[in-house]
Parts: sequence; structure tokens; C-alpha cells
Amino acid sequence: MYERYITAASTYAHSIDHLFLLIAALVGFWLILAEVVLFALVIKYREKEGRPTRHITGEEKELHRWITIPHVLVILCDIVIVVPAILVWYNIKQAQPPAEQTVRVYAQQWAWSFQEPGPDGKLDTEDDIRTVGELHVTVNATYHFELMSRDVVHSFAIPSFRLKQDALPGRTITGWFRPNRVGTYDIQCTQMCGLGHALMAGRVIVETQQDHAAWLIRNANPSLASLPAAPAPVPENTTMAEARR
Amino acid sequence: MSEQMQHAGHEQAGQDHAEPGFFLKYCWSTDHKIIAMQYLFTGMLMAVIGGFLAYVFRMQLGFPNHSVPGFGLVTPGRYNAVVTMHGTIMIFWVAMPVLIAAFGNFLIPLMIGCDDMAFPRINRLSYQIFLLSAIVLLVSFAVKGGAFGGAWTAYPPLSSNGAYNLTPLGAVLWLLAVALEFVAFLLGGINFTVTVMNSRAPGMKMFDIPILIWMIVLATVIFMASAGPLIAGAVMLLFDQTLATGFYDPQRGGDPLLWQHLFWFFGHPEVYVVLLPAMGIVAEIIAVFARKKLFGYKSMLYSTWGVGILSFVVWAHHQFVAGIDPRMANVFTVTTLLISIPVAELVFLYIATLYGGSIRLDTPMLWALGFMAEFLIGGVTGIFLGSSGTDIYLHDTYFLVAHFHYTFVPIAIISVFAGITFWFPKMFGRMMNETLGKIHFWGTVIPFNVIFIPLFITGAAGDQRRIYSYAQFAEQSRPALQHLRTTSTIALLVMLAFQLIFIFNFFWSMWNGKRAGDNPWRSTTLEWTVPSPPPHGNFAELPTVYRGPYEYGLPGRADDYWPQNAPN
Amino acid sequence: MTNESHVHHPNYVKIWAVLVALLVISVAGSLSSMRAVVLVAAFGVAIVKAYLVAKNFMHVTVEKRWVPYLLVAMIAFVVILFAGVAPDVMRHSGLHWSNDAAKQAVETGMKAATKHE
Amino acid sequence: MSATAKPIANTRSVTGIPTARLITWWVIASEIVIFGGLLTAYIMHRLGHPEWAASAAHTNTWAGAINTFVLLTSSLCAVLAHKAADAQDGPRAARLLRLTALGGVIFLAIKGFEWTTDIREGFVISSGGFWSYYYTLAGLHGLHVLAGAVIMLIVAADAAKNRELQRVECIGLYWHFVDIVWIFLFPLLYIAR
Repeated sequence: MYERYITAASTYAHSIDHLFLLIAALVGFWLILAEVVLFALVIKYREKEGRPTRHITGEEKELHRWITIPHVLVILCDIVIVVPAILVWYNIKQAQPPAEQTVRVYAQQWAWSFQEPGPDGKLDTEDDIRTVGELHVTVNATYHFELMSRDVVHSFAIPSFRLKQDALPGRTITGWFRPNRVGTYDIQCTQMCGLGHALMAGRVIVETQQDHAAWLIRNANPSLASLPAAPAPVPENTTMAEARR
Repeated sequence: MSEQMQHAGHEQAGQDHAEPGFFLKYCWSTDHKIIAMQYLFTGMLMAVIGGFLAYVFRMQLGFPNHSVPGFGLVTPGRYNAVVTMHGTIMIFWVAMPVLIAAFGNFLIPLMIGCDDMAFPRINRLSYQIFLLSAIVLLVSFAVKGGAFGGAWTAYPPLSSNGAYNLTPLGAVLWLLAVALEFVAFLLGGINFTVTVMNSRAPGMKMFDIPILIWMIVLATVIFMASAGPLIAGAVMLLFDQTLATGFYDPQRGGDPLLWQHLFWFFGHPEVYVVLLPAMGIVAEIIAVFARKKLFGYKSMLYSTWGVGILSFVVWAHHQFVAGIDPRMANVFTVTTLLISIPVAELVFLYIATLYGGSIRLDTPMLWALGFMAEFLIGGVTGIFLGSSGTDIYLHDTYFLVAHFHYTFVPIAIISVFAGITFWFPKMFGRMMNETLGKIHFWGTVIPFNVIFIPLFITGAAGDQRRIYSYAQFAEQSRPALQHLRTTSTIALLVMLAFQLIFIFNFFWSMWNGKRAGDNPWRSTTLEWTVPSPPPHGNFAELPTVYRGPYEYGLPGRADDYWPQNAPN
Repeated sequence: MTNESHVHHPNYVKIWAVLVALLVISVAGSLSSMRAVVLVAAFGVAIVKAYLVAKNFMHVTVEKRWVPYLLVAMIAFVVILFAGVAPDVMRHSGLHWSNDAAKQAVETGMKAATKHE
Repeated sequence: MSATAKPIANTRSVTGIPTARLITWWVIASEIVIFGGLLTAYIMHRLGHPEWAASAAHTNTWAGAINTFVLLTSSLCAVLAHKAADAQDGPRAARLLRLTALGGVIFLAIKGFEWTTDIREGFVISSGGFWSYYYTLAGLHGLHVLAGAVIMLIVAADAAKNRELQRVECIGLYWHFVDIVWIFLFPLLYIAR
């Protein structure tokens, strides 16, 4: 149901969607029940000539049962929700599967820049590829990202991956994702970061292994480039405007 | 602030017995009813401004990049300022003053049977500081750089550094206004608490206090206990802005997360600060119009206490993905879902009160029932966001926006209309027009749902909040989503248009409504035993209380209600 | 307003003398080179002093029971705040995050301090 | 200033505590969370940043100790004023309150001397994390001392004419609270290193 509205392109997207549906079913049941009872009581007990109201304190045992029983059921539902909620959280934010690739994500007013390992597969070597606004990843590979901010609080969100993590200045926060569908997806900033907040868009491009390898070769080192017009690696602190030039 | 408090307590308490002039009577009065009106009208004026801001940004979202009639083109900077101010105004300058200060001031002395607040001049000072805070906030629209646009949460370093937010003056004024507003409500709230604790009519024991008064007092106590750390945090933020300290600057030994914690340690209890008075208003109204004793008054009270205490241990659910340690999120998920236990109890008790009643659907009752029906939606959608797993995706999307509007609109709009239509006869001595009232009710509640149900969908589809245009985001600029946004905007226009009916009804009825008499709703509580509007000093003879506040439909009595002050 | 005294007035000068003696202890303790002695003399004594002032000068113990409960509840809220915030702010690293800026500040600060000595 | 001009609400006492003292307790409760929030922030940073000890070593422990003594002594005067007020001796209570206020003034004078020295040595509020908290905490506390002293003088003026003697105890309660805050600030800012 959820996928009608937004693609699911990472391995944990479905676990979040399923949790959403579970909660929707449980709270939907209670919501409808409560609304039905509310409206039914309003209709049933509309003012009628000659019908006196009942004097009830609410402390009568046989009546208070009608509060206590649903209340216990609500608590049961709470437990049914909280356990999977924590499990989903645990699998996404706490347990991290071993990384096949690591990328670095820098947030700044108002652009995303990325540092990806070149063909050697290692970060902080000469052939690292630095890009602005575009993150290229391989499908079906587990990625770790190291998230940093250069100025204010930003939030790194890829809706199709169901991924969201704030970037705080001064901190490095690590997370992971494993894309499982080829395509191009939005990267949003979801934390108010100033004037250009709405312009702080990026794209994540999920490619097949071959495409990604070709992209790596094209961009890793200008001298190895097969195309003469391949863009030079973007220095770390280039702004979006400069990078586009 | 304690200085002002003690100082005010020291001035002469004498009341002029000669007829005072307009200024002294309406602007410098210590009468709790006048101060209540000052809060009410200031709050309503701020609501008009907040509503206009909502109109501006919804127009931009519904019809992107068209000039908004009455405002002009919405640039990104203006958009940020408008959403920031909408949030700040609606919570701090509409919900708080109207729900707590206006209803609290008007009703506390009347409902507990005394002549005024325990400290009338502190009360006056509270309003004056509040008015000053509102003026400071509005002035910030006019300063160089414009009003603050860093969201009502004001996360540093964006809020602390003018080079980042580009509104160096606006940010300082915003913070000053909020701080002043807190001082005003601390003064007023402590006064409320002391009055209810110490000045009740003889015979009014703990469980004879109307539930609304309980809830207002609990709300002010929660406010007082939670606002302290944020006041300290605001001083630190102010120094970061003006004295170049580095409390929240990571480059200089500070920590931006500290502000987030201090803010939400206040921010979450704040939800209950405004929720409790709203629920109290609704409880009073359903008891009167269902002619029923509240179902389980004591359970209601204990649940309210439970909500109040639990509200202090859930705050970090606003920060699940904000960079807190992920293990802490589990603790806060559990506490968050715990809060559903007392809240569910409260809702069940409210619904159960209708059972066996004799329900009259006058306008106040419609609003009260509307509150219950709509607030349920707001309550259950909170579960999606309180569960850490789904919050990863839904955090800061329009799903969240729709959720909290389904709580805050019932709180700050629907229950306020319920309260105004219910106590209008007591405030002004005349009845409001029922037909216009019902038209206004349906014209508000139906569009309200049409505004926010589409936003649940756009949020689930990934619309993040505080974005002036989705043009940069391929997934979000699909026409299907834009249709939903436009629908929402049109519904807002309809809803705003229907508010004109209320404004007309309000002022027309003030002078031309049917005369109300002392007790038009045949209610039991003490405020209905005095003339409408109540004279200075309220009670000709101070009442004595003989029983609890909700004695309706007692078998064997001629009347179906038994006032609290009737000896037999 | 009742002018009847609700408290019995003890010998306040004696209590003041005890407080001053405690102050001398905490200052003397601060001259010690042992960290534990300094901290106990400082904070242990501070708690005792605060208790003496609250009990004897503010008469908290003879006030209605709920007053001390109220004050303790406020302190409890502050403790809750501390417990909720400390894992993020007091510590500089945790599960999948690290406060690099703070770590660096500590490192350079400590280096400068040792150089200074 | 006759008692009848007060609203009846002010003269009732359902809890058994007079309204004036009741509101004082609530004010103190609200101050606990304000100072508590600031102290929480400071303590957390202080424990996380051992390098702040170097800055803390610059503070003048003796000035802090003398100030503690001054506040303790002024607290003694305040409570003796309360005793005098209970004995219906307004003029004596007023004298003692003025002495208490004098203690507050001496406290602020020493504080002023101390801050002047700090600033001369180049340690201002923006000189680093420790100094920011040092000035903010002591400044907020100093503001309370100033406010307390001003109110104290106003209460004393009334008490001298045997009026509103119940206020003597209330301002005393507030003053003792300010004293307790300083009792904790002293080791936190001056001793711990």
C-alpha cells in the first residue's frame, strides 16, 4: 500500500512499512471503535421528554468494567506495538551489518557533498571521488555513511530508503543502508537550516555493478578517464554553485 | 521575576470606589475578569495574525510562486519567517493566553467562590509583561533582516549565529519575546496555583473542585517545572547571540544537542500544558449538556496526574533521529507509549460520561463533542511518531504536521470555541446566536479535516516540512501530491472564511444577543450563581460549598441539577 | 493574616557558627592535594550546609509535609533531565557517533595545560 | 494599607499556610528548576571537559570563601529578623533586614572586585566554556541577590512601622534559598578543579 506513494529502494524500507501498517491496523481499530461508540452514545441519549438521566458516579464496579477491560486491551496493543517498533529501530539504527563500502557525507548551507572511495575501495586515498549533490552507489551493497555538518544542523533523508539522520556540527554520526533497486532517488534536508533549506536537494543514484565501475573509472582520476570531458574531482569545500560551473 | 512579584505584592491594595475612567477600568485594572478579557482579546488578535500567516504559506504551497493576495511573493526567506512565526504565535500567543490565562483568570475566582485572585497586582503585571512580549514579537517583523526564520524550535547554531540565520536582530527579538512570555506565565501561573490552593470557598474540599480548575492548576505547575531549564537555556542562547559565548557552538566547547534537550524537556510537557485546560473545558461542557455527573471524577483526576508526571520523561521522542545515542531512543519509546495509558483512560471516561445522559446539542456541546472526535485522531496518529521505528521515516514530514495539528487545532481552536460559546453568557450577559454558531461549527470542523487528511498522505509520501517549494525534489513534485496540497489550501480558505461568521456573531451578540440571566445552561458550578456579567467582587455574599460540582439528574429532586452552594 | 509564630526559634547564632566552621573545612579541604579530599570537603560539606540552612533557617521540616515534597520533586525533575541528557552531552562518543569537536577541545586543552605546568 | 483593601482571596488560607508564604514556596520551587537547568548544563560540560580545570584554577577561591561567609551571616540576620517579627518587634526586624541587605551589597561589591580582576586578566564571558558558565551562573545568582536586597529594603520600610510583618519571613525564605544556591556555586566554580 505504502509503495503507491513512495518507492521502497532499500532493504529496511519494507520493515518500516510493515511496522506502519501494523500500527495503522491496531490504532485504526481503536479509533473506529471509539468514534462509533461516541456517535452511538450521542444518538442514543439525545434529550427526550420524560426520560430522566441516570445518576452514575463511574465508580460502580459493573460499569467501571467497561473502562477497565478496553484499557487493559489498549495496554496489550501498546506492547504489541512497542516490541516491533524497538526491533525495527534496533535493526536500522543500532545493529550495523558489516560495510562493503564506506562513504562520507558532508552537509553544509545548502548543499550535500560526498566523498566516495575510488577504484581502490578505500577512503582517504588519492583516488577518492568527491561529488556535490550526487551520490553514486551500487545496488545490493551494504554502505556505511559517516555524516558530518560544516555549519548548522541538517538532516540527511532519503525517503525511498526510509532513511533519516540529523547531521550535527562537530559530530560524526555513522549509519548504514543497502539499496536494492536501481534508480535515482531524492536526498532531502529535513531539518530547518536557513534560507536555502528548500533548495538543499541531492540525488542518490543506485547503479548496477558494471555501471558503477564505469562511473568510478570515469571520475577517479582524470588521467585514466576514457572521456576527455570528464569532470575533475570537486574539492571538499566547494559550494554547489562552483561545482556546477 | 520574583523581585517583581514581591514588589507588586507590596503596593497599595485599595480599589477606587469612584467610577474609574476608561483607561483605569480596562487597561490598569486588577479585576480578574478584566484581565481575562485583556488576555482573550490579545489572544484572539494574535490568532488572526497566526491565521493570516497560515494563509500566506498555504497559498504558496497550494499555488507555488504566485503572488499571494495581501502579502506578495513568498520568497524562501519570507516563507521561513512566516512558518516560524505561525508556530510560535499559535502556541505561545494564542493557545497559552486564551486557554490558560483567559479562561483561568475568568473562571478560577468564580468557580472556587472568591472575589479575585490572591495577588491581583501580580496578575495585572503578568498581563502587562505578556503584552510587551507580544509587541516585541510583532516588532521583529519590521527590523532589518526580517523576522526569525529558524523554526519555532530554534535549534542552534542556526539560531545562535547571525551569519547562519541571516536574521540577527529577528532571532534576538524572537528569543526575548519568548522569554518575556515565559516570565508572564510564571507570574500568572504561580498566582493561579496559590489562589486555588488557598482561597477556595469554605466547604470546597479537594474533590469538590471542578475538573477544569484542577486541570488549569496542573497545567501551570507542569509549565513551571518544565520551563525552568529552558529559561536557563534561553539565557545561554541569548548570550551566544549577543555576547559571543559558545554554549551551543561545537567549535568552542559547546554542544548544540544541549539546546534540543532543554527545549524538548519543556516542549513536550508544553503539549500537556495546553491540552489539560482544553480537556477541562470539554469536561465541564459535556457534564452540563449531557446532564450527567462526570464518569469517574477521581479516576479522571488520577489519570491527569499520571499524564502530568509522565510528560516529564518522554521528551526525547522529538529527537529520535536528532543525533542522540540510539540506545536512549528505546527508553523514550517505552515511556512514550506508557503515556497512552492515562490518556486512553481519560478518553474512555469522557465517552462514558455520555452514557445514560440526556444530551442537548447546543453549540458548546457540538464543539465539545467535536473536540473528542477530532482529538482521537490526533492521539492515535501520535503512536506512529512515538514508535521509534516508524519515526525514522515520518519524523519532520507532513505526517507529523498533520498529527500535531489534529491535536493542537482541537486544543487551541475547537475547545476555545467551546469555552467561548459556553461562558459567553457569563462574560457579557447575553447569549450568542445558536444558528450562526452551528453554521460556524460545521464550517470550521469539516474544512479542518479536509485540510489535514491530505497532509497525512503527502507526509507518508515523503513531503518534508518547512519547504517553500518542492520543485527541487523529483519525488515530491509529482502532480498527484500537488493536487493534495492544493486541496488542503482551498479547505483552509474555506475554514478561514467561516471564521468571519464567528467574529460577527461574537460582537453582534455582545450588544444584541438575548439576555442570558444568571444560569442559562442550568449548571451546578459556582460561576453560574452570580449575575451575568459578574459585578466587581463577584459574589454579593461569598458562597459556601456543600457538594461536588457535577450533581445532575439526582433521583427525587425537582430540578435535575443541584448547585454546589445550595444547602439542601 | 495570622501573626502567631508557626515555628519554635532555635539558637540561630549557634547554627551560624556551625555553618562558618563548615565553610572553613571546605576551604581547608580545597588546599589539599588529594582530589578525593577536595571533592568530599567541597560537596559533602555543601550538602550538609544546605541541609542546615533549609532545616533551621527556612524551617522546611516544620512546614506542611507537601512543601518539602514539592521542593524535592523539583530537584527530581532536574535529576531526570540530567539522566536524559548526560548520555549525549557529558559523554563524547557512543553507539555510532562521536563528538569530534569536543574530543579535540579536550585534547588540545589538556596539552596546553600540561605545557603550562 | 489596611488589611480590608486586600481581596478576600488573599486572606484565606485553606492549606494552613498564609498566601504570602505559600507563593514564596512556589517561587522558590520555580527557581530550583531554573538554577537546576543551568547547573545541569554546567556540571555535564565540566565533567566532560577536564581541560576546564585550568581555567577554574584562575578563580579567586578566597573571594568566593569571603562571599560565602558574607551570605551566611546575612542569612543569620534574615532569620533573626523573622524572629523579631514573630515577637511583633517591627523596628528590630527592620534593622536586621537592612543589615541583611547590607550583606547583599557587600557580596555584590566583592563580586564586582573579583570580576574586575578577572576581566583585567583577560578572562571575559566569551573566553571559553568555563568562563561562559562562570559569568552566567554567578551573574544570574548576583541578579537574585540584587533583587532580594531591593525587596528587603522595601519590606524593611514597612516593617519599621509594624506593617506587613508576615513579609519579613517570606523575604527571608527567598534569601536563604539564594544563600543555598551560592553554597553549591562556591565549590562548583571555585574549588573543583
